[in-house]
Amino acid sequence: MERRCFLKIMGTLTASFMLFGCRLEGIFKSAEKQVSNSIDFANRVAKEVKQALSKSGESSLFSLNLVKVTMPGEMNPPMPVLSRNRFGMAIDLDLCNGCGECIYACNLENNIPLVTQEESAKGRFLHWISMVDGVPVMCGHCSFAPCEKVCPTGAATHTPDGLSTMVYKRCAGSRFCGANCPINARKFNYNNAQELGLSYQFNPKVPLRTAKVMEKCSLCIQRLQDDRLRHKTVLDSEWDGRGVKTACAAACPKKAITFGNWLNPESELVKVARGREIYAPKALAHLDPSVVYLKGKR
Amino acid sequence: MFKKLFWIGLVLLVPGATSLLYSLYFGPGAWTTDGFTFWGTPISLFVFWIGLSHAGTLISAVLLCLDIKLDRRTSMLAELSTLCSLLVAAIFPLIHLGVVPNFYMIMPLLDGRGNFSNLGSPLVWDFCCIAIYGILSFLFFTIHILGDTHRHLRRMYKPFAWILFPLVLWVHTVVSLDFATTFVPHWRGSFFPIYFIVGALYSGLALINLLLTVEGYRIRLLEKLMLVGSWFLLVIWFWNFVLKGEWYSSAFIFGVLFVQFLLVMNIRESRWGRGLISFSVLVGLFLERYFLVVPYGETFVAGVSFGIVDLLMILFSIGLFMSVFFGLRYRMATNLEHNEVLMGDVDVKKDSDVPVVPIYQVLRFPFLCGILFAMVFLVWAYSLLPYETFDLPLTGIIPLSYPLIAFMAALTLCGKAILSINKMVPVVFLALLLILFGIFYGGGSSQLSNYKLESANLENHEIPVEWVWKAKCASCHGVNGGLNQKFIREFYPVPQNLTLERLDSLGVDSLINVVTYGRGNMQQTVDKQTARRLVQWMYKLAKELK
Amino acid sequence: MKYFVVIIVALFSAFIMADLFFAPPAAPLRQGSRFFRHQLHGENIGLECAACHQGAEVLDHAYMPSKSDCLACHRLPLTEGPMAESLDSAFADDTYPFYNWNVKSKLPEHVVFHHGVHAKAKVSCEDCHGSRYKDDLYGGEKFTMKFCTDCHQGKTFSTKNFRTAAVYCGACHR
Amino acid sequence: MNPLFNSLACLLALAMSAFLWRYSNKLIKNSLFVIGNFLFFCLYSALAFDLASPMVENYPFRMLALCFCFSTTSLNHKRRRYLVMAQCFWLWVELFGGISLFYRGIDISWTRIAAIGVGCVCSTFLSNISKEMEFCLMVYWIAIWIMF
Repeated sequence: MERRCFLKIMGTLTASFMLFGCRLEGIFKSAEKQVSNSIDFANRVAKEVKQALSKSGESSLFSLNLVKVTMPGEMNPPMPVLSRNRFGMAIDLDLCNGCGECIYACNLENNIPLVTQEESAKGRFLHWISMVDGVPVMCGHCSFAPCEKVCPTGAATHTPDGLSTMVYKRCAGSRFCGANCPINARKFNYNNAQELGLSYQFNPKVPLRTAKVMEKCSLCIQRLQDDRLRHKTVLDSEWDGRGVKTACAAACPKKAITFGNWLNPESELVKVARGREIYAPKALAHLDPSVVYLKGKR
Repeated sequence: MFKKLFWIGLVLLVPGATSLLYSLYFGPGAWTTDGFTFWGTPISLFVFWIGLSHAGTLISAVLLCLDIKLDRRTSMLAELSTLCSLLVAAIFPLIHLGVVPNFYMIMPLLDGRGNFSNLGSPLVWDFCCIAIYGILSFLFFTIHILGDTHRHLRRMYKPFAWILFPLVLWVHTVVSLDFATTFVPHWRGSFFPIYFIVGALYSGLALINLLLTVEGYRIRLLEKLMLVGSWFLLVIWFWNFVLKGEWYSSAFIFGVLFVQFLLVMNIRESRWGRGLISFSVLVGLFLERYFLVVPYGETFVAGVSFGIVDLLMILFSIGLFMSVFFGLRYRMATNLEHNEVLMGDVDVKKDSDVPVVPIYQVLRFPFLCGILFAMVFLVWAYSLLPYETFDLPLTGIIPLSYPLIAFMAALTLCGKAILSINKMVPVVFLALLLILFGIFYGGGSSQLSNYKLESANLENHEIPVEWVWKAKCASCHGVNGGLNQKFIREFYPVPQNLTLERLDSLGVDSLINVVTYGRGNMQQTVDKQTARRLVQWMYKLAKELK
Repeated sequence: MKYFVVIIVALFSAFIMADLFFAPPAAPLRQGSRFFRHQLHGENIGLECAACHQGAEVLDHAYMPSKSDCLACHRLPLTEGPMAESLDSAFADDTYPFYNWNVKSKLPEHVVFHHGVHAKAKVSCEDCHGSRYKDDLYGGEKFTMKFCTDCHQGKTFSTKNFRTAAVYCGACHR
Repeated sequence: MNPLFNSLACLLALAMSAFLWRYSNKLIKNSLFVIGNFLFFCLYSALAFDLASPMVENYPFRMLALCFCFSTTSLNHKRRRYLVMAQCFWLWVELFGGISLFYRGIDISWTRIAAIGVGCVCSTFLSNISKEMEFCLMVYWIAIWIMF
């Protein structure tokens, strides 16, 4: 091999070696700003929730437009795996006064990052619950979930228990699901919140999400799964999710949010919803959502 | 001329590339989106350029299929522009992704974790179709170029065109399904497949006309087709307006209105007139795509509002296309200009020395291979659906079927011939295989967590006492209460044998005390309640032992 | 042409080498276990895994023993030899940390693996971690997602008659 | 979908098909007729049906496809090729329209698609198309349109 050719090859080799070696983390790693004080951070979260509440009027592009639906029952279409559970929530609009406590509790429970000034100006909040017309709106966990149908990687799937879940590590950030959600319940985290010091892990049970993936209400899957595992190991009984409460349900000062199991007639949720008129946002009504709204007596 | 245009392209490319890098680093937040619009300029650029790329194949393959004669240099240019715009188009979906390194998860291939992408998603169809379309267009172009010197390849030109003809339409249909399958009110439309095809062909015709103007000649047929396309598109827009009440005035003015000047003789005859009209069509069609992709685009902003990143990205796409296309064209000008077969003015029937075989006879075997391949692949994919809650309806498989068939059919048709001619092709295939292999085991490892594996709490009353016994007592007393024989064989402080008599003689209360506070060589630090449960367990074990 | 092939090979090998040098280590760190030998405690004196790794068969993790857990046995002069001496002197030192293990769980944060559930389904420690009688065998190198899902789908361990288990994303990921 | 207006649409498509391809080799004139037909179909579907219904979205396109099918029977040369292509166009409109509607929760009428597909495949074997065969084909298409 002549000398020039050898040098060329060695040059290519070194260059490509360095190119591959420079992983993104290697180049762009900056010192993670760890926020030392959780109370300080909680205050910032509370401030942002207030800001989001004050902006809720202008930034919502769809109106809630509640229509009557029947009480959620078995999943439709049925799951390949049968389950005796279908978890859901009911939000009593006669009690709810739109105080926003649920948003705050949700943010702390799920370690939802803050957003930057420009983002909040654009209305890009990351809160999994948003106020639309003074009503808390979160993912409906529809049994005919349009977001899951179009997710290319399969990051968004259903559990047999009726939860629409996200595997954040599997998400490629194509934002197809977000475009296909009729009520914009899916939020895209545009920022690397950990690097910007905008996130704090209040709850060790919920991992912090990496940047640029879709996030949404998980119906506090960590609480449900922990309870399920507890039942499987130590209690040795059939699990129906009794006693579990989502963070928003636990935090609601008016007890307007009830979490429970739609398929268990004994559950608190069914008891609350029975005899009431059940509503869902019009865009979701034909998708069989698990999260519904209650209004008035029947 | 070509060199000048190439340099203009480069000048546009360089600032555009910075915006590309910027948006790669800052992610989708870099361009104009808001909390409700998740797709932006990259997707509109993608739809725009993929549309342009279809027109090239259409003009050369479809017109070939329908026995409409075009001169050879036009089809050459069309195919070259297909490849170049496909290259441009392929960049933008990657830019669009939030987590770019995860793009391999969209491929319908098993990865190292045993995961499979969701075949029911239009994005996966999209990915497959475009990948296959890219490969096949490349092969088609290769056949065209090599057909000059290799007779037997020229015979495959027309059958190959028949494979590509449905594929072109199919690919753009699948692109349209990205929109039509969603619940977004602005994208409501089961007529989108035809709408998108018409739009793509129309914009593609405009591009070809523009390129022909640059070349310095014109083809009346293509101009007429452009006029017809504008009318057809106008009716579809009208239907869209009737359905949803949406009307994009700027797109109408640039995209349709200006084209009507082709009816005026003087403008039609002038080179600048033709060029400007074709260019205005491209502008109009891009605006249409933009308003379509950003549903709230026109309601938010009167007219057009791009951020600087969006603008630079558009410039980048134009620059990349110009520099690649005219760079190649320049090289062709020096090498191929006088080649009558490739760059001839008219399509003279000189193929009489090529034996005429009925097309279906040539295509029969490749298509059978293709169908077999598609069936095997789809059954494999179906059997791999890893997770119980995935559901794959028939509709999720159909859009993938034809591209797979076409892929295999084209490979069987001309794979062997091309492999034997050019030694470079096997190397390229090897590289592709290596890349696929890398993807197969790709993904890297997830970051380790920082779980603290300290302070197990076994004193929870919910934990069955059996496990507390195993953890705290079984080392010496044995899992079944009958002493750990290995332990006492080795070491001298033999623990007490917990027979029923001994337990009875001690009594429950004193046993609980011993367990709680320890005695002699035994040290225990469980709480009273757990101790009580442990003693009960001891009794149970002792009874069982007896 | 030749040049082209060499470039391909060079790129490929560069990729592999880069991965070798720059990728995070696959195995968890095992530090601070200078005194400890699994073989002595397992094979020789027949201790259950759960005796030290408390909760391995009932809690979510197999926890590491604390100083007091070790001292429960090692208060007594069980054996003699240089290792036992250094152990005794270490434990006698009051500054010796209560937990002297620097073990990072191989489990990523977004994965839930509950040891207790698996023990309940009669999966023994050895099935995944290898024999406890071998020294310092952790088995973690083979813990990939495929390892988990294969068993959950009943593709591996066919002789052991494990029940097939949940294979939906939400069961293990959050 | 009102069955009466649906049948009427079929008749209209049949009637309008008579205007197509009457000028051989006149691209602009032929296309003007196609586009005029299409515009007419759009107006008809807008007036006859409820525009909020998702089934109406590609109705004029389906009418156009049917119209193409009818028109191919009166062609002079390469009739089989254009017959198959017109039916493919119809299949295309139905299939992909159906898929996009399926994702929005509306079932696909598989029987209609299968029937068109069968027609498409079978007509590739027609080497010369007699008057009777033309009539049979038309009846077949009308049956697909009205019944499935």
